[in-house]
Formats: sequence, C-alpha cells, structure tokens
Amino acid sequence: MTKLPLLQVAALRKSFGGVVATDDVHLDVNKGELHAIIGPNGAGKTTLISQLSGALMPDKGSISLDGVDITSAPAYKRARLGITRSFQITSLVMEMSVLDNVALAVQARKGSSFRFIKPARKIAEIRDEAMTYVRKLGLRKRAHEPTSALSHGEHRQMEIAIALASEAELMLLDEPMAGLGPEESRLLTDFLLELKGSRSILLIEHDMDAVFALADRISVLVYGRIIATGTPDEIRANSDVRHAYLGEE
Amino acid sequence: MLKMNKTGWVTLIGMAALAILPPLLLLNGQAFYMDLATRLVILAIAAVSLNLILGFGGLVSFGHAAFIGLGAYAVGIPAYHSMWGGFDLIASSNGLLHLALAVGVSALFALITGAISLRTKGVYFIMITMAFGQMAFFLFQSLEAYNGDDGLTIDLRSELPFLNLDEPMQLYALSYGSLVLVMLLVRMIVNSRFGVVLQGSKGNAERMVTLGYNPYVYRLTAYVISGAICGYAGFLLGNFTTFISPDMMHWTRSGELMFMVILGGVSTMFGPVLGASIFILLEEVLSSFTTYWHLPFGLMLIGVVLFIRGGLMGLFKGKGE
Amino acid sequence: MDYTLLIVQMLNGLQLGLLLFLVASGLTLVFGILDFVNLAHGSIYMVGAFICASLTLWLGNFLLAVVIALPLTGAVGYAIEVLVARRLYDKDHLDHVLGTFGLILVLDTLAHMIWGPAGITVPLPAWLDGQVEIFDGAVIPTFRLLIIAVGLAVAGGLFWLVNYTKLGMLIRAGASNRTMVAALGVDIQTLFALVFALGAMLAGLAGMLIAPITTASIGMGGQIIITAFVVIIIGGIGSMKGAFIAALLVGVIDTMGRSFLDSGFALFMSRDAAETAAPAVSAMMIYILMAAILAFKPQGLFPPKVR
Amino acid sequence: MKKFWGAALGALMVSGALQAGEVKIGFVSTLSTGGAVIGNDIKKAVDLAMEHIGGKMGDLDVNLMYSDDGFKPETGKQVTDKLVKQDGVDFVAGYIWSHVLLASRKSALDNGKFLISTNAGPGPVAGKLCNKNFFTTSWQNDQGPEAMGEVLNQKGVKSLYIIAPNYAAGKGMVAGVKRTFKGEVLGTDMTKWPTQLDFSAELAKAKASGAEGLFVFYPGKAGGAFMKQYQQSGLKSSLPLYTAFTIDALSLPKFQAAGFTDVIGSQFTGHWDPNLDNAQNKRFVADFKAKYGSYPSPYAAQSYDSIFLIKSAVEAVNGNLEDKDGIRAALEAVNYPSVRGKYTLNTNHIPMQPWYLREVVVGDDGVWTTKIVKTIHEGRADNYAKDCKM
Repeated sequence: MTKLPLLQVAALRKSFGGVVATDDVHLDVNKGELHAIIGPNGAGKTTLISQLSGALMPDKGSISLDGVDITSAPAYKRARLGITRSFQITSLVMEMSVLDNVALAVQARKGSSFRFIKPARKIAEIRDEAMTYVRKLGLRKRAHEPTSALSHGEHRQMEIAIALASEAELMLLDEPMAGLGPEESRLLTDFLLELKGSRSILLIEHDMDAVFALADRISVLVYGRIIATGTPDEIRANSDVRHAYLGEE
Repeated sequence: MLKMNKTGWVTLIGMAALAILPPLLLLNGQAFYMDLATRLVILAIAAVSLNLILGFGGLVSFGHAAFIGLGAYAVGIPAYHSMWGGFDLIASSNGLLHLALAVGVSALFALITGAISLRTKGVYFIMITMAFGQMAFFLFQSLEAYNGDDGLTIDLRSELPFLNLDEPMQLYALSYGSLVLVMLLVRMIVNSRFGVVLQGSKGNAERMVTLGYNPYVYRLTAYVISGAICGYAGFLLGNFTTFISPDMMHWTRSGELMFMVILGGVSTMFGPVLGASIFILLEEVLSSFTTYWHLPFGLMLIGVVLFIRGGLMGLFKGKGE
Repeated sequence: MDYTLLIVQMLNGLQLGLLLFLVASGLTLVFGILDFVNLAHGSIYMVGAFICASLTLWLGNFLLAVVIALPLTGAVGYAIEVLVARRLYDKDHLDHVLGTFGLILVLDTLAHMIWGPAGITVPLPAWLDGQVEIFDGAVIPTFRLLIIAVGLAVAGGLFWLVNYTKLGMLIRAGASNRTMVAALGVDIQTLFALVFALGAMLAGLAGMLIAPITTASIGMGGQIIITAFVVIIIGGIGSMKGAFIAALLVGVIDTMGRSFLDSGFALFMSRDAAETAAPAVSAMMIYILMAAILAFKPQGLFPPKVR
Repeated sequence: MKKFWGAALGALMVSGALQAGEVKIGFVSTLSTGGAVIGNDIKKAVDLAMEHIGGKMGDLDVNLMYSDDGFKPETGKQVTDKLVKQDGVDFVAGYIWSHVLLASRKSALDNGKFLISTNAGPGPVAGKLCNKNFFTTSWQNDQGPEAMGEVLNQKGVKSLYIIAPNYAAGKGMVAGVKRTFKGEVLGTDMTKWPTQLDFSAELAKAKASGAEGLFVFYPGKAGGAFMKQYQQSGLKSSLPLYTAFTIDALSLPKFQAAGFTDVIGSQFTGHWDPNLDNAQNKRFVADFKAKYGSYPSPYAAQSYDSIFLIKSAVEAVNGNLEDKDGIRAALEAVNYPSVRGKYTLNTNHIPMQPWYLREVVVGDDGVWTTKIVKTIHEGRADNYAKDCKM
C-alpha cells in the first residue's frame, strides 16, 4: 500500500482490573474502505470502538487519524476531527424530535454553537439539510415526532442518519443491525453498500451474511486479540479463524 | 394567526394577574400585599434562573440561594459603607454599581464553583453545589464587619436613573419588568442553537460528545448565566428587604427554590413563576392559620411529588403538547 | 503544644466521627441498595432520640430504654418506607430530595406537637455519668467513651454484614441492582423495607446516644443530615468503608478546627479577630474538604464499582 | 390562587372601616422551632397579663395578635411588616432574639409605631440606632454579664474562660463580662448558633487553659445541653461555672426531671427573681404557678410587664392613640406596677434598675427555683447610652 491509511491503531491495550479486554491490537482502515470486525461475544469489540471514539482511554498503544496522533484526545475533539460512532444500544436524545436529533449533528459542523439569539429550529440551512438525511433513511413522516415514540428499527435508522449527517470521514458502526428483522437488515445492507466508497467505515456486526457482502477487509477479534485480517475470501479460508470462531457457529 | 394552547393561556393570565392585582391592592391601601407580591416576583426570577439549568440543563443545583445572597450583599456592603464610612473603593449608593457587582460577583462565583462542580454527576453534583452554597453561607456568617450571622440592615436603597426604589410601586414595576425580561431571555436562550445543545446534553450527553460537542462548556456557560440572573434577583431582594443576612444562602433556601421550580413544572416558562406564587401564598395563608403550618405544607410537598407529573403546569397540558 | 489537650480532642473527634458514622452508614445503605436519597434520615435520628428520651424518663433506665427504642425506631422506619419511600424509588433523585424534604417538615412538626419545643434532657445511670482519667490529666466523660465503644462495635458488625453475608454481597455489587436482587430469589419489597428499617435503626441509635449529651430536641435532625451527606459523598456513595473513613475524617477535622484554629489564626492576626474568624472557618472546613475531594475524585474516595 | 386574591380583596373591604375603641398590639415571639421554649413561656405570661387587665386598657378593648418569627431575622422582619402594614397595630412588642430585633426594628419604627422589646437588647439599639419610639422592659444585653464580671472580681477570680454563641447577644454578653472583669481572659470560644449543641471541644480547651472560672451564655435549649455536658465533664470543682441567661425557670424543671443535682447552688445574675417582694410580683408568680404549674422565667416577667407598661401609656392619654407624644411621655415616665419594683429609664430608654446575684435553690414546694443572694448594684447606665442621640 502506498497511500497512508486513514486510521492507524498500533499496540493498543486496555484492561479492567485483571481482565485484558484489548490486547496488542494493530489495525488500520484505509480511505473509502469498509473494514469489518467480527468475533465472538465478549471478544472486546465494543471496548475497542469505545477507545477509538474516545469514550475510553487505552492503557497503552497509539491511535492516529490521517497521520495525527489522537490517542489522548477527548471524545468530542475526535468527533470534530472526523470520527463518528453509532451505538450498539441505541443512544439518542429521546425527548427531542427525530429531526432535532439529526439537526444537532448538522449544527455541530456548521460553526460554533455559542449562538444565543436566533431560534435553532428556524435556521433553514440546518433544518433543510437535516431533513435530507431524515428523508434518505425513510423517516420523513416521523420527522417531527419525539424520538421516544419511534420503534427500535427506526432508532437504528436514526443512528445511521445522524452518522451520515455528521459527515464524518470515519464512521464507527457498532452492530447497526442488532435487533432488526430480516427485511430491515436487508434494506440497511443495501444502504451501506450504496454508501461504500464515499466514507470509511469500521463495522462491527454479527450478521455474517451482511459482513461478507459488505466488507473490503475483515479483522477477527478473539479475547481482545486480532487473530487475522484479510479479505473476506482470505478470512473464510483461514484455518485459525475457522477453528477459533467460524467453526463454532 | 396566533393559536395559543392551554399552557400559553395560563401563562398570559398569570402574568396579567401579577401585573394588575398588586398595584390595585396597593392603591387600596393594602401595602402588605404589595410587599408579598414583590417578594413573590423576585423569587420567581430566581426560580426562572434555576429552571434554566435544572429544567433545561438537567443540572440539579442545590446551592442556588448562594447567588441570591451574593446579589443582596452586593447592595448591602456598598450601601453600608456609604452610610457608615470605610472601604471607599466600593462605598456607594449608586445602583448601577450595585447591579454590576451583583451580577459580576455572582457570575464569577458561578464560574469558579461551576468549573469544579460540573466535573461531578448526579447526586454528587447536587451535594457539591450544596457544599459551595454552605461555604458562602458560612463565609458571610464569619464577616464580623457586616454583622455576620445577625445580618445587615441598610437605610438606603440603590439609586437608579429614572427610578426611585423607595417607592413600592416603582420597585414592583422594576421587579415585574425584570421577571418578564428574564423569562423572555431564558426562552430565547433555550430555543437558540446553544439551548438545543444544552438540552441535548441533558437528554444524552454521550451522544452529544459523539457529535463533537463538549457538554461541559455548554453546561458551565448555562450555569454562569443562571448564577448571574439569580444574583440579579438577589440585587432586587436586597433592595426590597433592606435587610441582608447569611440566612438567605442557607441550604434550606436553595431547597425552597428547587421546590418552586418543580412544583410549578420544570422545563416550562411559566412553571417556576407559578411555583413561586403558590409557595409564597401558601406559606402566607397556612402560617396565618397555625404555628404548625409546616405539617400540611410538608404533606402537600410529598403529595406533589407522588401524584403530579411534571408539576402544576403538567395539569394544563393538553394532548400532544 | 499541649499533648494532653491534643489527645483529648482526638478522642472527642473520634467520638463525633463514630456518631456521624452511625447516621451515615444507614444513609449509605439505603442509598447503595435502594438508590434512594433520603433527606429525612436525620428526622429519624431525632425520632429515635425522642422515643428513647421519653422511655428513659418513664422507665428510669437509659439502657433499657435504648433496647426498647431501637425496634420502635426501626418500626417507624418501616412505616415510612411503606407509606412514602416505596412510592418514590422509581422516580428520579430530584423527586427523592423534594419528597423527603417534605417528610422532614412533617416529622419535625409532629415531634414539636408531640414532645413540645423544649426538648428532653436524658438522665444517665451514675456509672455512665462520671469521667474516666485515661492518663494523667486526660479526663473524658465515661459516656463519650461508651459512644466510641458502641460506634466501633456497630462498625465491626456492619463490616461483617457487608463482607460475609448475602445482603453484603448485594451492597458490594454496587448501586441499586434490582435485577440481581431478583435473581437471588429474594422478595425485593420486603428486603428493601428491611434495609430501610435497618438504616432507621442506625440513625435512631445515633440519636439515642447523643440525647444524653445534647438533649433530644426538634431540629436536631436537620443539623446532622447535611453533615452525614457530606460524609457519604466524601466516602463514595454506597461504600461502607468510605463512610467509615470519611466520618472519622470529618469528625476529627471538625473538632480540631474548633480546638486549634483560633490559636493558629492568632499567629497572624489579632486574638480578637482570630476568635471571631475561627468558628466560621471551622464550620466551613468540612465543606472545603468535600469540594476539594470531589474536585479530584468526582465520585468520592471509594467510588462504587462500575458495572 | 384566585381564591386567595378574592380573600385579600374581601379583607380590603372590611379593613376600610377602622375598628374604633380598640388598641392593637402585635406581639412577635418564637412559637416554632426549639426557640419556642422561651416563646411559649412568654405567651403564657402575656395571656395572664391580659387576664389580669380584663382585656381592657382604659375604655379600649385590647386586640392582641401573636406572630411567630420562626427564630429567623428575616421571618421576624416579614411578620413585623405584616403587623404594621396589614393589621395596622399601634404597638409592636416582643422579640426574644437580638438579631431578630435588629432586623425588624426599622419596619416598626419607620412607620411611626412604638416598639417595645421584652427581651432583646443589643448594643446598637441602645446606642447609635436608638429611637424615640423604641422602649424595652428588659435591659441592654451587656448588663447581665457586666454585673457578673463584678461578682467575679469580688470573689477574687483571677482568670476566666468564656464560651458563648456567635450571634449579636452572644457577642454582647462576652463584651459585657470582659468590660468589668479585672482578671485575665484566657480564651473565648464563639460557637455556631443555634445549631451547635455539642461543646466537647470547647470544654476540653477551657479545662486545658487552666482558668479559675468559666463564663457561659446559652439561652433556651442550648443552656440545658451545655449544663449537662459541663456536669458530665466533671469540671465542677476545678472550673466553677458562672452564667448569664442560661439557667432559668424553663431549664430547671428539665434538670430536676433528669435528677441533675449539680445545678443546685450555681449562681448567675439577673434583674428579677420570682422571690422579689412586691405585690405585683407576688400576684404574677402565684397566678402563673396556679395556672401553668411552673415558675415563670425572666422572659415571662418582662413580657408580663410590657402589657402593663402599654396599659399605663394608653390610660395616660385617655385612649387617644393619635397622641403619640403623650404616649411617649407616659412610656418614658415608667408609671406602672412592675414585677421588679420601681425603676427609671435612661435617656436612651434602657431601664436603670438593680441587678442581683441569684442562686438555684430547692423551693419550699420541692420544686427547683431561684433566690436572690445579694444586690450587685442599684441601677446603672449601660455602656452605649453615650452614643445615643435622640
């Protein structure tokens, strides 16, 4: 590879008490790549994402984005630098409307929010743009309802809409399909396929069909360690992986 | 073209009543009810300021009375020196100086204590703000020069251009006008881009961080604004009572402010005003019936918490509002 | 430095600290297991003191009165749990603060109506009413030594409870894990009520122990509750160990402040100024301590374990 | 809320017609919190006085209104405002606590009302804040401890330790004893008021100071707590206790119930005692005991006096309450039967009266009470009179 990867993770380590959750992880995500991480439950996938997004601080190792070291940058700074994440367990502002939630993501990149006078909901520039993302995820009809009134599936769609609206270079998607029915999963897979190439995505997912259909590369995480990284075909052929993970399914 | 909902009507009628009734009572020789209304309106300002952080920011400050005290002492101390001499730097009866001091000192106190308190969450935040309030309380208790515990009685009020605060009607007009302005100000802030970030941080701070907002600075800013407004209420209260004591800052006073906000309804515009009104009037009415008025008062408090969702304003909310 | 005075004051501080621990331990139990902020905990302390004081005057025997008053105070706690507290558990902390603030008003006014404003002086048996000379010149009232002994014994009992019983396991598991309690097959409602009653008994015991010193009086609850909260916040909410250490810390610092701050201040200001400044600053000290600790450890000295 | 305003408007109609033939007295005291110990005793005495005057002053009916200050200066001021502005009283009387009086005085005096303190006597109201319409049936705070200082000198006490609460009256008491005491004051502790009730640290310091005597001032329930702890610390022989306004008819029954015999024989100063030999006092004490079953406190005595003082003034102007100058002159003349006997007023309206050394004794009926040991002085001006420019 000649060009620099967008995200570079080297020798990352994190432990809780005596339990090592992330153990010497090396990982990179190239620009425009969809890189999936798979692994059994409790392998430390969410812990890894949390360290990348800044919600958790690693004990050792380094993380850099576009060549800039962000290992110790707080989460909100990383977001400003272009990393966004979706949550495994839906994390939205439930009291606000669907459109408000998405608008907050748009507002975040339109300059300072230390603006006290103009009503936020009357700023067309923000509202219109937010609405395009809402529409894109098929939530147009529910845009003005409080988020708490929406279904689980719709919440997952909102998570994606917000990630898109933030226009982050790197999207960390933590099991976006968790709890979705087969039809909804298929729609979301199609959507991600369409998105592929324009954004870099680090995807954690249990739905193997989706992963193998979407990913450019796959890393397999077992007990906090990455035991293999490669194209879907390589991973499928890897005996370690078959033994440690896939074989057990 | 303006279609008002029930809450809107309640607000309008309530504010109109506050504008009309007290002056009418004063003109009919009922000076005491004017006093009552003035205290009510001033405490309503403090309650509205608390609602900005409590209702819209989710920050339960249990030390807000400290700002009232600071604002009141910002009137009392310069006035005291202008009466009895000493401390030439601030000895003055100039109301604009008092005002600047009240708002400035309160904002500064909010900035310093908020910067520390906002590192904590939940019950810890409730208790650390209480601790800072108690520190202010004990600090003024220890200031012998200003009579410590016994409080400061001043014989003059702030001198303001165009206004004579010794006139109950003018003091009331200023307080009422201030309440209206403060309510509009808080509404403007809450609806602004700043306000939606503040409310988003209340609803889900983790999400806001992911979007690139740092909730800490928004909360701190709101805390400072709220403290400054509450200090302004203290400025008015000092001018109203002309007696300023550390008691104004005691934690039970902070509790009363919280109670007003919650009784009326958090995150509503008129809720804190309604809460303050009910609180003051109830205190007045109940205590005139019995020395043991705290008993029905306490029972009512428990009742409100147990049975009324969203405070009294919740009763006026129609479907889908 | 007067070492005799220093040691006597250390003992006074220890006694105050242990008394605070009795109140704070109940508070932290209720908070840790039920996730319930109980401002009215101090009022239960007052109720305990009054029940014990009335019984002492009636029976003529302080110790017997304590033995009877303890279950009675527990019953009051149980009643409060069933009537009010239980209905507040699933609301947020703000509602707890307000609801129990109302409870303070109710209990204090009821106490005023039942026992009058004067309070009750509690007589002690002669063998407790004297003094003990610990060593040359260091004399301390026998009863204060008893408080220290009872405080340490209760602390020991609580440590056993926390570390070696099923209930203790729940406490150590961290704040309010209702699913886990349910998983253990315990009737949650009864368990919660019992924990609440236990907390009430601890507070009541503290009230009974202080009554012979300061008299049982209305308003005594409001004075201790805030200090008790400071203690559990410093210690880390839900942590028994934290409550113990923080209580001793607060007790000793408060007593030392009252004892030596004025002489300290007198080194750099006039004696008169020192004597007026010292009491206020010593009153402020525990709050300064708390703010300082929270500034560096936002969840107190022994934060509850994160899930 | 609407209902309330309705009631308020209704009240407005009624109060328009001023009740003729009535003298209105607002009485501010502490009826809730622990401070109500004193407040209730005062109320009993005032009720008794009302009975004794048959509810009339001259031809006028007396309309007496009690208000509770809740032991707080701010509340005291609010209820005073209400008495003055809403109830339109002619006299405001009462006030136990110095800080409550200081906060409330302006509300009454600025509206031209007569203000009669029945207990509190902080320095400022006797000095630079004195007022032609301010009177008192008690004393200036410093006077009790000043008298005690003289007693200490006579007893040959060379060094003293002082413990008192940190509020206006506490400071006055400390200043008073320091003014007259000729020995050395080895230390002063000012404790949190009214919340601090545990004095272990202060007592240990007092003992360590090696002083020959301990002076304290703890009115109300704090007095009981202090005495209890003094006894428990076993200091009676090494550090004799001298008090002001700490042991009284309110705390003695509690001490007796608790079998606290150490208190018998302890001495303190006062301007009144239930054993004072005059007709008014005998009637007051006998009827008080008969009606309420306990000895009256000095607070009760002063408050009982206040009703007779007002009565004397109202009768002097033949019920013409508009005659402020006449009322004032009558109040200044002190022409009423006081339970303490005859006394006069200084130029600042503070009584010039005898002060006595008193002692706790077991009464003839077995009830613990007090008696007079000796007269300390026959009446002196207070320390602040010179600052008063009326």
